[in-house]
Parts: sequence; C-alpha cells; structure tokens
Amino acid sequence: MSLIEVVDLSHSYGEREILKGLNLGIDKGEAFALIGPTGAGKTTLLRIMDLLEVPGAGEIYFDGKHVPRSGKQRLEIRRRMSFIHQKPQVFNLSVYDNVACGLRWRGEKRNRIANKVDHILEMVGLEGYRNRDARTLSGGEAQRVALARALVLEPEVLLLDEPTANLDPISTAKIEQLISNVARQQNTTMIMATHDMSQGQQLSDRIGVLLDGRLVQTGNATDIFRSPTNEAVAHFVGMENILEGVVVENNEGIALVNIDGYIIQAVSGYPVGKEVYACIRPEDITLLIPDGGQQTTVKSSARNSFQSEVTRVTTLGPLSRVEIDCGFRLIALVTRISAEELNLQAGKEVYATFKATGVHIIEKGSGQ
Amino acid sequence: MSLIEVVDLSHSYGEREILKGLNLGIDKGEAFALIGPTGAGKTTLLRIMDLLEVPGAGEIYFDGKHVPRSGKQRLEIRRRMSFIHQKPQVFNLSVYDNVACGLRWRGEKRNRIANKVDHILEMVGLEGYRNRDARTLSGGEAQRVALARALVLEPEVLLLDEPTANLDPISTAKIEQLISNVARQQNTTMIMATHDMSQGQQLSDRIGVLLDGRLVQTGNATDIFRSPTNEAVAHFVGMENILEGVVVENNEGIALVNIDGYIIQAVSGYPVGKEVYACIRPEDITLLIPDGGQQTTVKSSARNSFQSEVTRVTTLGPLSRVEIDCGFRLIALVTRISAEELNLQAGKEVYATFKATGVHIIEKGSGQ
Amino acid sequence: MTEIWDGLTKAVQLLISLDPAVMEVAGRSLTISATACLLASLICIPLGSLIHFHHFRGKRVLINIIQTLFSVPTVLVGLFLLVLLSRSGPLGELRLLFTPTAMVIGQMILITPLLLGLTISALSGVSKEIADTATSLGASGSQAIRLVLKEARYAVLAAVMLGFARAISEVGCALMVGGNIRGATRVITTVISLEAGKGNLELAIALGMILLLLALIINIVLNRLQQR
Amino acid sequence: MTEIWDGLTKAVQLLISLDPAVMEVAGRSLTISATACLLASLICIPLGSLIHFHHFRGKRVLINIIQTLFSVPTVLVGLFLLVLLSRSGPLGELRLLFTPTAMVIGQMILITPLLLGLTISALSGVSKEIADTATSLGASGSQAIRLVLKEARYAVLAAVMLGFARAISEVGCALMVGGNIRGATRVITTVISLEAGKGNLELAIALGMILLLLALIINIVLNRLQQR
Amino acid sequence: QTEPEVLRVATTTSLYDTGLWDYLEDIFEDRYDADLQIQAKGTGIALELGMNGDVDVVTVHDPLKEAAFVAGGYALNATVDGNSTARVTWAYNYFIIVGPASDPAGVGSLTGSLAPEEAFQKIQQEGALDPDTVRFVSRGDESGTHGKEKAIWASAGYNYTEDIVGNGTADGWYIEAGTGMGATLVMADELMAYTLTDKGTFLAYQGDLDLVPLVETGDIMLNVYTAMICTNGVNPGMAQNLVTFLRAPEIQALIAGYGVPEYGEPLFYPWDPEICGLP
Ligand SMILES: Nc1ncnc2c1ncn2[C@@H]1O[C@H](COP(=O)(O)OP(=O)(O)OP(=O)(O)O)[C@@H](O)[C@H]1O
Ligand SMILES: Nc1ncnc2c1ncn2[C@@H]1O[C@H](COP(=O)(O)OP(=O)(O)OP(=O)(O)O)[C@@H](O)[C@H]1O
Ligand SMILES: [Mg+2]
Ligand SMILES: [Mg+2]
Repeated sequence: MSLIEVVDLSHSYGEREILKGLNLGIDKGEAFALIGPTGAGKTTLLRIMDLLEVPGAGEIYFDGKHVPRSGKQRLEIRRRMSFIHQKPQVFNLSVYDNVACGLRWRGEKRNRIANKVDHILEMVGLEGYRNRDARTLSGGEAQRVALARALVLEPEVLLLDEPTANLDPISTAKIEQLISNVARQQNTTMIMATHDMSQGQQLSDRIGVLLDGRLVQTGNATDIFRSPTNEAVAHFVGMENILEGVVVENNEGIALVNIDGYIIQAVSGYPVGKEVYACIRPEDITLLIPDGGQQTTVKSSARNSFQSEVTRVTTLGPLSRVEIDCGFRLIALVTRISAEELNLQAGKEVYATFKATGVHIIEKGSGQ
Repeated sequence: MSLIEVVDLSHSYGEREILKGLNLGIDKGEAFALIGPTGAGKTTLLRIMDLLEVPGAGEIYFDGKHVPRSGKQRLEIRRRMSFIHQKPQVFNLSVYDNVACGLRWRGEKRNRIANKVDHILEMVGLEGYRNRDARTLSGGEAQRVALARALVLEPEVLLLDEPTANLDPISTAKIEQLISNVARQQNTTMIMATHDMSQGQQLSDRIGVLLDGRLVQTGNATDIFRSPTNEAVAHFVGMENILEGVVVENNEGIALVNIDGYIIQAVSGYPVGKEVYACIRPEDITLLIPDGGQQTTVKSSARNSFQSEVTRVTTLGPLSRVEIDCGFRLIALVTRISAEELNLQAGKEVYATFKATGVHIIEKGSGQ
Repeated sequence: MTEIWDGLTKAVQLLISLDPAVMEVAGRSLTISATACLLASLICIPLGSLIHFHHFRGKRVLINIIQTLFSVPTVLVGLFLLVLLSRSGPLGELRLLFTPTAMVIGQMILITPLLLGLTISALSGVSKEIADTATSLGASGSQAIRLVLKEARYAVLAAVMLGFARAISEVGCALMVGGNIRGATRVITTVISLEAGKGNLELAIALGMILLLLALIINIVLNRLQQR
Repeated sequence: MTEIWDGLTKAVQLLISLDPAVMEVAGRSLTISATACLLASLICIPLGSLIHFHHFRGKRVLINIIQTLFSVPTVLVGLFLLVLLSRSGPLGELRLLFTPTAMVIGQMILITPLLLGLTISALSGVSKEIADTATSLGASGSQAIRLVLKEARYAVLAAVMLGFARAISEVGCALMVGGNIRGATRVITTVISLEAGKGNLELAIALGMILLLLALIINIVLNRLQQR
Repeated sequence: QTEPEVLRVATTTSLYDTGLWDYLEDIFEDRYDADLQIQAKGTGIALELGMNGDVDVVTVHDPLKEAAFVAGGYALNATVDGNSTARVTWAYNYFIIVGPASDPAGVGSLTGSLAPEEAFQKIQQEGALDPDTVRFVSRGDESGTHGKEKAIWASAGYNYTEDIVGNGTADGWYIEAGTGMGATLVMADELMAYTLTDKGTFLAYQGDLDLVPLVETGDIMLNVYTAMICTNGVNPGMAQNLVTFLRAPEIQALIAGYGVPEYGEPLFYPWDPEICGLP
C-alpha cells in the first residue's frame, strides 16, 4: 500500500489544463524525484500533494485513507508532511523564529523547541545566524533557512521543490548529504522536484518524468536515463543523439537499424520495417584514434564503430563535449583529460564506437 | 581602460563587513563570472555595481568617469546596464507589461516597444504568454520573464545573478545560448554571479573568486580551476584532492613532494623544505587496471603512478566518482562507461596515474 | 425603531421624487468632497511615496506626527481655518470664509494626514525588491514609485476611499468654515446635524442613507477604475 | 491668528496646572476611545482576516459595503443608537443612553468598517506565498492568519491607530449618545464643540492640542508594542 | 451611602452656553443629594428626548413648540407656588438685533415697542436694494431664537417662507445659516450682517466681534425660559424638586445676579408674573 497515492488527478488554472490524469503511488520511505521541463506542472503536483490546493479532479489517498476535499483532517495530514517551496519565503522574523514556527504551531514545549532549532541550525550551517533578521539573508542562506524550517519538524513526508537551486556546489553537496541522512535515519518519504538530473539520480530511488502535465514515465534512474519510453523523454533526459531510422534486420534481439544508409546495431525486439529512433547517450560513445586499423578491434564489446571527423570540441568542467560527423551527426562526452591526450580538435579523424546495448530504440510516434 | 572599475570597495551591513577592499576592473565586451560560496557577497557586489547600493567605502568608475555617490548621473549610468536579480521579482502586471516596463521608462515609442517585446518573448520561449498575469507563472517561466525584461533593453552591461537557478538543463542551455548570442552580437559587457561552475566557465572570459568578501583570485577558467592561489579557492573550485606535504627535492622545476611518505612529482618552483599542498583535480586522475606491470608504462607522460584499491564508486550522471586508497586518499572522476568497462568496484586493484603538470602546488598558509 | 424605518422610507421617497433641495445638497457634498479628495490625493500620494522611499533624519518622528494627526478633530481644523480666513485673519483678503472653496480646503487639510499615513503604510506592504528591480531596469525615482504604487494599488485605493469617506462624512469643519448656508454651503452632513438638532430624526436618517448611497457610487466607480 | 497662539499657551498652562476638569475629561476620552478601539480591534482584525482568507459568494459586494460604510457620518451612528437605546426604543431597558458605555458602543460601531476594511487591505499586501508557506509548515487556519497579520503588522498597526484616531476625534456620536453631561459623559471633543459654540476659541484650540497630545502618546505606545 | 438620584435635563444650547446651568448644578446637587445630568441640545431634539422619556426635565424658550409639547401630553403638571402648571416659566431676558457698527440699514436709531418689526422692514427693504451691504443672517435651525425671528417677520407683515426665505435668499441679502447662535454671530460679524441673538450668547461673544447691539427694545423681543417635567421621565419627584428649586427666591436672586461681575449687566431677569405670565 502506498503512503501517498494520487488517482486520476487533473488540475486546471482557468482554461489551462496543467495536470492531466495523473496516477502515482509513493511508498513509505521511498525517495521519489519528479523531473520535467519548466512549466511542466511539478510545483502544481507538489502543492496538491501537500494539500495546499484542491485538485480539479481526482482523488488522493494518504496512508490508505481517502483525503477529503475540505475539513480539519487535511490539517492533520498536512502536519505529517513538510514542503520546501521553490521560492523560499522567509517570514519577517528572526532566523530562530522562522525555524521555530512549525514546532510552535504543533504546540511543542519551549525548551524542546530551542534544542531542536539550535541543532538543525547547526546542521545546515547557520549556527551564527540565530538572531539575524531573516529578510536580510542572501539567496543561499534563505534557502537553508527554508530547509531547516522543514526538517526540524521531522516530517513523515518531505516535499522538496528545487531544494538547492540557489546553492553553490559545495553547499549543495552538504545539503544533499543532510537530506539523505535525515531521510535515512527517520525513514522519511521524500518527493522532490528538481532540475538537477544528477541530484534526482543520487537522492532518489525512483524518478518520474512530468512532461506537459502528464507523467510519461516512472522508473529507476537507469530506466529513465537509459531507456526513455519516447522521444520527448529521451530528449529531456539528455539523450543528445536521437537518430531516425528503420529496422532492416533482426537477429535474435539484435536489430540492425538503417540510419541514412548507415547501419547501427542495437539490442531491440522491434521487427523489420519498424520506424524507430535510435538513442545514444553522449557519454556512451567512446572515441579512439585510428592506429593502423588495429585499435578498432581492441574493444570487442562495442558492436558499432564509425570512422568520423571531429567538428567541434567544447569543455564542460571535467568533461569535453565532442561533436563528430560520421555521415550522421553524433555528440560524444569524454573526460577533458582524454580529449587532451587524444588531442581532439576540429578536423581530427576518430573512430566513434558504442555498444549495441548502449543504443536505446524507441518506436516512432510513441507517447503521443 | 576598464568599462567598470571598482577601487578599494568595502561594504558593511550593520556590524558585519560584507565586502572587504575589492579592486576589480571589467573591460568593455568582457564576460566576467563571479563565483563564490553562498553568503560570500556576490549579490552585494552586483548591487553596488548596478548603483543600487552606495558602498560603505571605495569608488566606482564607469566608462572612465567617477560615479558620484548620489544624483541624477547615477540613473543615466544605470540605464546603460540591466541587472537580473537572483530572486526574480515579477511585477503584478501582464507578462507583456513586465517586459515593456524598461522600454517605457526610457520613453520608447509604442510600436517599437511592441516589436521588441514580442521578439524577445519569442527568443525566451514565452511567445504564448503575452497576456498572462505574471504572478501566476512557474519558477522557470518567471525567471525567463526576468531575463527577457533585461535583455529587451539591449544594455551595454548585463549583470546576472544566478540567471538559470530555476531552469532545467535544456532551458538552461537555451538561455545560456541566448545570453551569449546577445552578448556577442551587441558586444555586451557581462558580469554574472553563478553557482554553476560550468556555466561560469562557459559563458565567461574571466572568472573572479569571491570568498568571504574578498576577491581572492581572478583569471581565466584554466587559472582558476587548475591553479588556484590558495587552499580555500582550491577547495571551492572542486579540487577534491588536496594533499599536505613537503618539497623534498626540486630538479629544474620538477618538485618531489613527500605526502605521508609517498612521493608525488609536480611542476613547481618551490624549494626543498617548503610546506605545501598538492592539489589534483579528480578528473585529472586516470585509473588503469594492472595488466602484468605493462600498462603502467604505456602512458609515459604520467609521472605519477600509484597502486591502489578502490573504496567506493558513485555515479553522477555521465561520470563516476571513484574513491581510492593508495596510502593516502584520492578521488578520481572517470566516465561511467569506462568505470563499467574497468569493472570498478570497492576492493578492486587499480593504478592511479596523473601527470606532474596535473598537480598544482600551493604554498601552505598562503592567502590568509 | 420606527424612526429608522421611517428614515429608510423617507430616503427612498426623497430619491424617487428627486427632491430638489436634497439633490442640490447631495450634489454639493459630492463636488466638494470629491474635489478635496482628488486634490489631496494628488498631493499626498506622491508626497507619502517620497517620505516612504527616502531616508532622512527624523523620518520616524515625521511618520509619528502624521499618525498623530489622524486624530485631529474636524472642529479643530475648522477653528484653525476660521481664524486664518477670518476678515481679521492673515488670509482674510481672499474672502474665502463661508464658501465651498473654504470647505474644500478644510477637508483637504483634514484628510492629508490620513492619505499620507495610509500611502506610506500601503507602500510598506510592497517588498523592497520590487522597487530595486524597477530601479535596475532603469526606472527613475518617480517611475519606480509609480510602479510600486501600482503594486500596492489595492491598499492605495482603500486609502483614497477612506480619504473621500472622511471628507464627505465630516461635519465639524464644514459647519465651521462653510456655515451651512442654504443654497451656498449646505452639504449633507451639515443638514443632518441641523435636522437632528431640530428633532427631525427620520429626515436626518434619510439623509444619512443618501450620503451612504453617494459613497457607494463613488466606491464602485473607484473600484472600476482600479481594475483597469 | 492670536487665537492659535493663545490656544497653544493655554494648552501648556492647562497641562502644567493639571487642571482637574481638563484631566478628568481627557482621561475619559482616553478610556472610552481606547476601550472602543481595543474591543473593535479584537473583533475586526480576526473578522477582517477571515473575510480576506475565505472565498465566498458576495465577497466583493461585502467588501464594497464595508468600504462604503467608511463614510457613515458619526451623527448617523449617534442617531441610530439614540433610537435604539432610547427608553422608548427596543434596547431602552438597558438604560445605556447617556452613559460612557453607550459612547463606547457608538465608537465601536463607528470604527468597525474602518478596521475591517483596513485589515483586509493590509493583508492584501502580504503575498499569498507567505500564507502558503505557513500552511505547509503545519499552521492551522488561524495560525496562518496570525502569521500573516504579523507580516502585515505595520499596516495593521496603522489601521488600529486610525481606528483609535477616528474614535477619539469624533464628536457627533459622542454628543448624541453621551450628551456631553458634565462629570459623566463629557469628553474632549464634546467640550471642544461646546467651547467653540460659546466662543471660547482659545480654550477649544487648547483642548484640541491636548487631544493630539493624547493621540501622540497612544501612537508612541503602539509603535513600541509593535517593535517588540 | 446611597447613590445620588440621577435627574436628567435637556436644555437649549443658548441657555447652557451662558454657564448658568453649570452654576446652578452644584447648588442643586448639594441641596437634594442628586446627580443632575444636564445636556445642551437644539430645541427640537431636546423636546424629542423629553417625549421619549430619555430626560426628566426640558428647559427651552419656544412658546409654540412648548405648547405643542404640552398639548401632546408629554408634560406633567408641576406644582409651583401652590399652583399646578405644565409650563413653568422661571427666567427671562430680551433678544437683541445686532449688526455692524456702520449700521447700513439705519436701524440703530429705532426705538419704541415696534422697533424690532421696523428694523426688520428696513433690513428687508435695504437688503433687497443692495444685498452686498445690507444682509441678515438667520439661525435657520428651528431653535427658540429662530422661532422668535420668524415671529418678528410675521409681525412685521411678511410671509416668512415666501418673502424672506424665498425672495430674500434669491436676492442674496437673507442668509439662512442653519447653525448655532455662536456660529451665526461669527458669520454675521464676518459678513458685516445683522442678526437676531439672545443676550447671553452675544455678551459671551462680544469681545471677539465687531458687532454692536442696535435694537434692544420692543415687546416682541421678550425671551422667556420655561421648564417642563416630562411625562415619560423616570424621576418625576426629583424633577419637581428642580422646578421648585428654580423658582425658589434665593435661586431667583442668584439668577438675577448671574453674569453681572463678568459683563457688568445681568444676563437673565428673575421670574416676573407680570412679564412671564402666570404661574
Ligand atoms: N495560478 C495560476 N494561474 C494560471 N496558471 C498557472 C498558475 N500557477 C501555475 N500556472 C501555470 O501552470 C503551469 C505549471 O506550473 P508549475 O509551477 O507547476 O510548473 P513547474 O513544473 O513547477 O515549473 P518550474 O520548473 O518552472 O518551476 C505553468 O505553465 C504555469 O504558468
Ligand atoms: N540587508 C542586509 N543586512 C544584513 N546582512 C545582509 C544584508 N544583505 C546581505 N547580508 C549578508 O551579507 C552576506 C552576503 O550577502 P550576498 O547576498 O551578497 O551573498 P551572495 O554571495 O550573493 O550569496 P548567495 O550565493 O547565497 O546568493 C550574507 O551573509 C548576508 O546574510
Ligand atoms: Mg516549479
Ligand atoms: Mg546572492
């Protein structure tokens, strides 16, 4: 039985349909990440789950019980959750009072509140900020106050809407650590909306992709990032190589796909004649320097190997993004250091190789 | 001559000193990124540069002219800039009116305004949102409105405070593209505060690191990320390996550094006896499987090679973060695919190799 | 109780019959108070904004004084103006006493603290970041103020409504500087107190209702304006 | 003009000499109006918040009516209460007419629309997200309301000050239901109009100044309270 | 110790504003262990309060309205000097016509028992000719003074509503203020106009005004103050005490002397059966 379950949930603002028939169950103790482009409806869904908003249609079950559309019970259920909003709103009070609010509202004792608040402020690294006017905090400081304010309640369910959008990488790492520790210790159920794919991947057991108000795919990180169910998801999760083609042969699960006259091998059950997209993650493509024809055989597991020319190299932190032309256009991600070692630059000849298992085949026209 | 120059800039809020004697000149057409942990003073500096705040001490020169501490001239100068604030505040007006504000304030003609606004809304992907009440936009939509509102002014100087904090990766890429196109076409000077190191690296010509109110280092991406001037910067820019040691030998610029009894070779002029930190970026460490002692010699350019044991592997999107123990602790970043191929997992024996040029030496106690 | 029902009935009668004396007085009330409110708003909303947005020594004290002047009794304003405008007073030359103009001035003075104070309080509800954003986008001081006023339009409108309400409902000053002269300076409130003094309670109540009707009309008009 | 200076001098004299009649009247003014303001605030701030935070049919109309009632002339409230509390009226049994209690009730009625309307307008200045955040953190309806009121404290305080100001400065209702009876229901404003009617302009002005002084004291106290 | 009995009185403003009531109140309260609660009101509302029983005694100076009050059965008979009567007269004085010292209508020279009527005729005639110079400000508030003014116009041969209010207002010489005596005097002073006033209020204001008394004689100018005990009042016993008190010789003596030290002449004359009528 799921802890939170939404059934056939739809919601509109005015004429605009924002959520369209969502079904989703989240188990106790599970960490669930909601990813999706801006405007997809993530915040709206979280608001509805936090019972801040009454959905236009559909039902919510919490801990097996149906959540009524109004009445006292909603407050009781809401008190078992806490929600960190996307735009953290601090109250015009001291940092301490901001964090203490929720406990006071639950009627906790004074000195228990003081202990808890001091403890959590330390955890988020704001121990010196107790008496600061919360309105004068910097963006990241305010975000940490919002986090502390929610965590101090030790909720059963933690709803997070872009919890680290305003934080630098080191603070982000600390906060992620904090969240996952708290969640683990208290067996907290966690639902987070995030733009940060790696955050979604790291902090969650399961990911849901929300596109244009529809939950198009849920699954673990591997499912989502490696086996998107349709082109839109593939595009969104960073499958930069999405190639249109037709299955021309299928040998016991190894399909040959014709892409503009080039043949790619992929693991897929689709029959001959099927129009498909072949999707390859850029980091799954390995680049090798042709070394008298010998190197290409070294990596025997890579079924696909194409001679190609580098057209552009861009550095992205530790990685280099390499655009290559091998008859069709491919993007590969390699570490900056190997790009340097291979001396990759525009015009350079390389072999692009990738495994048949590294190619994900999607039926064309699916998911519409 | 710099377009914007700040000299001996200091600023306090109440008792707290936020900026401490900053000197910084930004050239016309330059793209400058300000990075630094939360609360470092980035926003404060941008506010002062936008002439929103009068600094406690120090002077500002704009286009060679001294900026007075009050008076009409500040407005004139400010109108040559636009500033996208960290928390995008939309006005309680339609999206169109939000974007048109700045042009109206400059007395532009009605139909010119309409053309420009429509054009920019299209560019940020909000063409359907013209008449929407801006207060009801999602986080990312609001951020794009804020961006459009600033870009439509075609400013000489664009100040950006975390411009993509609320955007998903695809929107982020689009917006980054847009910003850099605009900047290139109009030769805009750009100053941005960002937490996103790769954004800083990609969009800027020069980076400044602000730590605790001090501009501790400025330079290009390579300087900052590969040659931090002190330990704090090194830590902040993601040098995950910072090893304490002593120089024990120096042969014509190749220093041998003793780390807990292990010797690392590094390019450095420090003399024997100097206490130093040896910093290595995790992505500069290559991992090899010992293959009968032969492989280690393959990469001749890598002066340092240590036999080690993998203690932990974590996946971060396309990368795997590998913690290894080679007497001292090291962190390496490799692509997920090579981690898979090398079958990296806890307990696995590997060789960690890195070049002498991949080790950056910092004098101990510097920068305090 | 009968007086109240009778008053209501009477109000309806007066309205239906368009009683010329009542219409004249109502029209004058409306003209005088609307003029006073309009002029005072034109002065006080910008002035209040200036006070709100500027930092200067004694700002707190000034605001405190403004808030204290909320309490100024209408008669006091009337007395003050009487002394000022009297033949023997410093502004006697203008011969304004017992004219509608004097009443407009009196009501303006009366509602000035109110409009200033409520403008300041309305603006204080708008976050500083809005003004900063506007300034960053190149708004001049007054342009930024106008934007923030727009953001606070609901509260500013409430202030203006209250100013009008205070003007049209006050009697002390109107009586003192207007004199309740039939055909010249008689307004609804002065008639109400005249009729109440005469013991014509129904008529007084009826006129009170008509005054509220006027206020309702003005409010509806202002609300419409604000929504545009 | 001399009257104004004489008035000021007189005010200082009266204050220094602690003139017992003046002190008594000032004390009564303060007690009655502060009580009325306090009671009305206790009712209107929560009620106004409820109106603001609830969506119901006719909310706009209700708010419009409240704003219209800003304009209710004090005499009308006085008349209304007079009719109600008169011996021959429905509440005559209570024998409240011409007592301070009646004056408190009158002033409460008078400032109720004001407090309601300004509470609503103060709350409308606080962004909806604040209330949402509080609700998310487990605030019950009334807890969230209290937090939002705290956020709007400056504007709410201005509303209360204005309510007090309106109460202490009004005269029409006080005169009508209190009767300006010496030693019983005489308050500063009724004395001012009495003295102005007698031609004692300086004394009237002096009393006006004393009233403003009272208002100043109350404002300072309220400001202090708010800052804590 | 028992609470003093409350006795409520509504009185016309002009009487109260002279301070006479404040002066008498303390004496009465001491003598009868009562709490005398006096309020100054317009004549109309004072009588209305009397009708409703919200006050026990009313004191006014408007014979026509008083008659209506008695006729309506709202007044109890009181006993004074052994007689029983609903209207207890207890003091009197005279109205006066005041105006600017320049006296543009030339009414100051008039004497005799018809001087007020003649003065009003002159004012009307001159005013109609030159409304910028000759003006008359009327209380216009249905007070006792206003009632007297109307009576004088009528006695001078005018139809008040048409000739005076109607034509006079149209011509601009007749200014109907609709306000209290004090404010009317101030207005007359400002506009350099004539007006009819009771003596007490005029004396109180004299210092601040340029107006001078012009006509002080004439039978019609008589101003008699009356007290009536209200049928619906709550304390008829104490009300009777007040009436008795007002007519008591020693109090009458006090009334006669009231204001002399301040103004050099009395504001009120003690009850006189010849002038005020019986009882
Ligand atoms: N009150 C409202 N009225 C009208 N439209 C609204 C309202 N609130 C949200 N929307 C619209 O609903 C859509 C979904 O909004 P939501 O905030 O859920 O998006 P999101 O997925 O959280 O986006 P982001 O990543 O930008 O935060 C958006 O297009 C938004 O403009
Ligand atoms: N008005 C103020 N009063 C007091 N302290 C302030 C005020 N504004 C900012 N500060 C403090 O100054 C410091 C720097 O703030 P600033 O907003 O410049 O940081 P930042 O580098 O932009 O941080 P972030 O990355 O979190 O946005 C913070 O510690 C903040 O709390
Ligand atoms: Mg969102
Ligand atoms: Mg910042």
